[in-house]
Amino acid sequence: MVRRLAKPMAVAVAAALLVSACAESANTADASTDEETSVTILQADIGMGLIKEAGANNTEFLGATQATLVRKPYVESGQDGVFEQDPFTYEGYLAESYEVSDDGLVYTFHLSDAVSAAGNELTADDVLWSFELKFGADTSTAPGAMSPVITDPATQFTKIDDKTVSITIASPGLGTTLLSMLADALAFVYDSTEMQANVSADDPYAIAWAQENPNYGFGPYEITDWEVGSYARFEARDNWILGTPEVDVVNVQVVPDAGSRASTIRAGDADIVEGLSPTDAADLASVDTLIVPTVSSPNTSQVLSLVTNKAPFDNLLVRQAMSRAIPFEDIISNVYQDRAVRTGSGIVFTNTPGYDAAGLPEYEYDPETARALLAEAGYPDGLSFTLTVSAADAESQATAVQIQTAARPAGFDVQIETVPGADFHTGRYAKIWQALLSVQAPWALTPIYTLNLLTGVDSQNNMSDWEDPEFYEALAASAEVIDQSSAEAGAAWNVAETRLLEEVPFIQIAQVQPGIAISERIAGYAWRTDNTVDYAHLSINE
Amino acid sequence: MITAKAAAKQYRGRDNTVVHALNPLDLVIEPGDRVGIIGESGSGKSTLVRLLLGLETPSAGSILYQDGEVSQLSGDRLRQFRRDVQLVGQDTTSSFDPLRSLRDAVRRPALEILGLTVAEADAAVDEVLASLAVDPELSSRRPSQVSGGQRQRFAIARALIVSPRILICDESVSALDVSVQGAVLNEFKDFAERSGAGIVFVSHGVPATAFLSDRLVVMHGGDVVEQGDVSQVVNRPKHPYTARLMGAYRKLSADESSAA
Amino acid sequence: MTTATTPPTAAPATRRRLPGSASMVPVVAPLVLLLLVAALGPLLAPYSPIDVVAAPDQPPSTQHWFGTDIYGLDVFSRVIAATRNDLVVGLVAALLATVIGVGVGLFTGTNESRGGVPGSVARGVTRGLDLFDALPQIVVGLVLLAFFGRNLLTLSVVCGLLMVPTQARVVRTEVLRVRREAYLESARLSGESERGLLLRHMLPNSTWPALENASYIFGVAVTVAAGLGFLGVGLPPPTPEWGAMIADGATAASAGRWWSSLFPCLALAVTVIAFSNLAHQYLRRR
Amino acid sequence: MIARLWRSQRWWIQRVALLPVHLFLFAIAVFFLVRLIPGDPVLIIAGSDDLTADQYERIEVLLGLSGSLWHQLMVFLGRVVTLDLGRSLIDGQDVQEQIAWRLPATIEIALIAMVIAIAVTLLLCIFAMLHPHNPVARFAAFYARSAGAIPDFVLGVAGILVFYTVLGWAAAPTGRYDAGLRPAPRTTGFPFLDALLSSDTVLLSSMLAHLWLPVLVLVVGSAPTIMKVLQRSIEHAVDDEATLFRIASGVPRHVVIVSVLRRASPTMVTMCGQLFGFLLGGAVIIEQLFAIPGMGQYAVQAVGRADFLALQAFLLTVAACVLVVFLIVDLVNMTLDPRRRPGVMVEGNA
Repeated sequence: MVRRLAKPMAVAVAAALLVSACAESANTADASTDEETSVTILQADIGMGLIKEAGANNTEFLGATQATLVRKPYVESGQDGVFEQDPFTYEGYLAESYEVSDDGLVYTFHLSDAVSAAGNELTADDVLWSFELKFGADTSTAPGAMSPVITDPATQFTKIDDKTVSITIASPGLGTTLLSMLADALAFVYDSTEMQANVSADDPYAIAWAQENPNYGFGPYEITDWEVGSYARFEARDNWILGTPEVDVVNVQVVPDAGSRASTIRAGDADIVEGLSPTDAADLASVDTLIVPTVSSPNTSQVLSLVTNKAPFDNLLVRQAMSRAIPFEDIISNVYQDRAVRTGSGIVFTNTPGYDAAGLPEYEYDPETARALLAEAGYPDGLSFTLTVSAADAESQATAVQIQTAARPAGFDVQIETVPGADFHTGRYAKIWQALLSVQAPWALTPIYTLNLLTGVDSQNNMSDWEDPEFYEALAASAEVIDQSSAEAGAAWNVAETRLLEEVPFIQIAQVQPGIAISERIAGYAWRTDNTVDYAHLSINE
Repeated sequence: MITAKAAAKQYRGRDNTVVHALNPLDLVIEPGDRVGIIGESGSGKSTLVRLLLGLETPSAGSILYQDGEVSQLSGDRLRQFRRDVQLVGQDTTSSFDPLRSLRDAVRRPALEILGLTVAEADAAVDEVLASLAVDPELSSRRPSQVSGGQRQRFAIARALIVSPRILICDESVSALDVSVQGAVLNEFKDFAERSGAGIVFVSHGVPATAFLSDRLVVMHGGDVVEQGDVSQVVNRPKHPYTARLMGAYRKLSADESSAA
Repeated sequence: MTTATTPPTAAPATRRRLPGSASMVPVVAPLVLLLLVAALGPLLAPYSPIDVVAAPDQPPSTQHWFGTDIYGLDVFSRVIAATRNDLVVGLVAALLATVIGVGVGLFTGTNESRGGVPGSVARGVTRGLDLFDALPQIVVGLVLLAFFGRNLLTLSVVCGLLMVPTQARVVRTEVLRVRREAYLESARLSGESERGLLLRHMLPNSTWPALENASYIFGVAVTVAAGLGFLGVGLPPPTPEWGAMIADGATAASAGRWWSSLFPCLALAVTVIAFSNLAHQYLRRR
Repeated sequence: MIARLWRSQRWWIQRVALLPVHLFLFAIAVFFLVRLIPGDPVLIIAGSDDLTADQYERIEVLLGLSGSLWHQLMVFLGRVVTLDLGRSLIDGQDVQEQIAWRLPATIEIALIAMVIAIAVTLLLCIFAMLHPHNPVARFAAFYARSAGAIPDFVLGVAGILVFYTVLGWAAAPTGRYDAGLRPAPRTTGFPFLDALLSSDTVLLSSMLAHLWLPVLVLVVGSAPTIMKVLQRSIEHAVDDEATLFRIASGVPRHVVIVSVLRRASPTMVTMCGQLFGFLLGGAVIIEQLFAIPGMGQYAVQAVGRADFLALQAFLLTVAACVLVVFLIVDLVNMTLDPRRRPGVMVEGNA
């Protein structure tokens, strides 16, 4: 009996061993055997939505898989090996070239022979469909975000032929903003052939389909493997319109804890980490094997909004007093470890061509003047207000603590209130608080866009609830200037910006450097206004 | 005074089977009666005691006290019943609240049943302790701080403080040392003779029961197998089980007497 | 052999030793110290606990004994100032959880096996507590705190509520044990009313483990508060509170700047262990 | 016949049948609990872009957030009954799919940590019982009393600092295995088990390097709590007369230990249930810190984004798991000790 059993068992064991020996192992012991170059990136948990129009999305992922008609070119920065986007010029990407009509109202784009990850060649229909989708899908925010430049694609977009599209705008001053928008994530052009093949009655724009099938774009990479909220693997496409990217494989790992991310790159177990705190970034800058990029004019800024629809900040004198009660230098050194810059009180980027800062009011920490202004406003003993910050935003909390201490001698008793991220989001749009600290990072850096961003009529982003006819008039006048890089334009912006700074609806505290660290193994990091990493621009140092 | 009429008790046991703890039984106990109930563990003695005290409701038949069902008594009638019928239990370790003093336990019936004031109750406690020759100093202690024999005296004191007319002793001496057992038995006997109260003495031991009782009830497997006068049951048992039980006892006492 | 009251035992002898004056010192001294610090807090702190007094992340020095934290606040002054706040959080939470837990536990324990309305209510409550307990505390804490807002009081109340099922369960188990005890029947035979039974015997005998557990709840309240802070819904800065301080300093600690987290963590550990020792010595029945 | 079977088996049939009912009632409670979260998912979807009133309404309808609360509840319960948990409000992902791959990962870690925690605690407790005056026993007692003294994320941060940054013994806290490795083919859904089943030694060793520290942190963090309970129940068991009798009659030591453990076993089984629930919850912070994609991470994300649907699904799933574990615990205990079955009267000494 035993003998009879033994034989089949031996066979079974041998078979099992054989199977396991032959089983294909996805991972090889020695990674260098295959020639592919790979980069490991650690990201904060910023969501992994794979189509912009479904709401929360991962712009970096979309940037790697999607492409836009034009893009902002990269130039070398002051720091060795670090590039930065020139936010004020535009070069062709999916469009080989574009031209502007003499009246500055019609932009015509000549499309390239780009092929999508699904294998379809780019046509004018792709552009039209993409914008139809952006303005038609329920969850798309393009209509609000692109107003007033694009309000109705059906009338503004015209298909000239299969490879030519024109866009008509309402006023010539909007032209640079149009180009800027077309270069950003809002304006990705999708493969309409692929998407239209996957629409359904429930899903007329294939949005739900796109969430699970990311390779419907014209970008440099395709996603070959991913698990939402955890990791994604990008593989370079060899038929990308701008050539084959240098890095073959990009592995992105989501690591929610900032401290864990910093520890990992410090130990050399990652190539790039994003979303570092300023302290960690400053800390890592001293590590020899790491590059922590510093750029000339970062677009991330800390903004203190004074909500003007209720006391005490409905009083201009109180707002002015507050502008004298903020310890700008302490915040830059204590909170940002000097990884932030302050180029005056203005909000228009000072490196904008044609920019004119003449005569702009300047905010400085001056407690005596603040007290005097408060007394004049009817608060001789000072006043108390609540400053709301998001619990998810450590830098704003730290800034709030600095303000609290420094504002006390200036007559302000600041009560700090933290609310959860989601609540903060809702509350700041509802304009229910007295004052709040938030971080802003506009993608488009044109003066008209930045001046309008936090001040729009009836806009959710107008957190101060400040609507000033005089300011709007000045802003409208500046939009009428056709050449948006001329001194004429500069003078027009100056009028609007002066009015804004005199009225103090909000105070921009500092421009913050990107919180990124890169291993010296990697070259070609380029800072972008959307603060994402362009995988296609990376290369490996040998 | 207490009358059991065809009282029976069943429990639902494991796997929902029915356990007959006590089969229908008739019993009458009057003040002055001295009834011994004998049986081994599981014979239904304790169930009977709990029924007699109204701690459980019979599943069939009834237990009557002055024509009232004891488990349904309330208010003054319940107080009267508690005054008339008291228990000295078996387990002296757990029959006292570990967090309260012995005095508190003995005083409680005086307060609740007799309605005395605290001062009067304390005097009554001292009196009953003195009658049992217990050092009153001990009464301020916790139950765990005195010996088992002392604790049993406090249990007796707690029962006697209301001068019950029927005292039920449920295995009251089994857990005690032999030397202490005798003293305690004598105290029961003294009390019964002094006050003319009835005693129901429940035990698995024949000698102590025979010493204290006039009448014997022999229980086995939930049934009363035999009852009658002590001398009749001990010397002329009718039921084979009783015969076996008494045989051992008679042999023992015969040996003792011959040895003496 | 006499009927000894203490059976021979293999259990550690230390457990049975009554608290004498010598063994009291290590138990009581830390608590006295804590209470003193809580009472005298502001007098002992060299700096204002809520004002930026130096550059952030300074290591311990003669000027700043425990260093400065990520905001540039003095850690020593904050550890001192937080004592009072944390005692409030811990005590309020422990008190709330214990009071409600004892009430609920007594109710469910005594009524569960009854029929009728009280029986079914009691069984329902027990199930409900099981379900509530089935949820991860930290997530329920996240939701509740997000709703109630963040301050010392809501934090204490939320932490207390989170621990109600634990306390109720402890009490219920004890009630079920006590219900079988012979002294309850003795008390009944002594003529005590059901209410008397409940208050005089059940309550004291079934709540002592809950009281001992209260010291544990004290610790859990503060650590849950810290965990919530770590997940971003703690008290707003610069409220001096150990949990929030530990959470704020966690990132710095992982970069090697251990001091802003370590000192409040030590303070918390010492406090919890002190309370735990106290409970162990005085609240164990034996 | 059937009636008798019913009567004899009712104790567990009833218990099992009630589980879905409890879950359903729980679903209602969860619905209201989750709606306590402040924040408007519609605005979160919009990001920083402006919405028109018309668009706002459209998104609201799309998310199932329109209509009265009662209507929303009915829709939700309808979904629960048909086991359709819907799509996340914020990222549009199928919630069920997300949970299907996250839950096994969390359960796996919780189970491993539970087994180790119980084994370690048991050994320590037995050792302390046999050698009450040994320094190890004193340490164990102290350790048990320190329950709740140190937040678990502190242990995590300290662990990363010591074992990763300083000593380099652990792998980077960046997930379950090295970035760039591919997961094992899904056979069971449990990542570690799958890695074991595949012959992928690279993946397996990477997983071991990544997972031992978080598991250690969970064990160290949860052990004092169970140690407290276990010590008490072992003390009770030791003080039990039967044990004392065994000790007094000089039976071999291992017999005494077995007898003590048997007496303490119902407590231990109950404790396993509670510990499992505790670990599922404790995993929230550990997953966050070690970037392990699991249920805890999902919950934290959901709260941060006011993602009602995802959070509802999370709470329901975790509750279902824990309830099933509680059920198993009850059934095991009732099997071990039939007196615990409902409807069984316990008689002292009849």
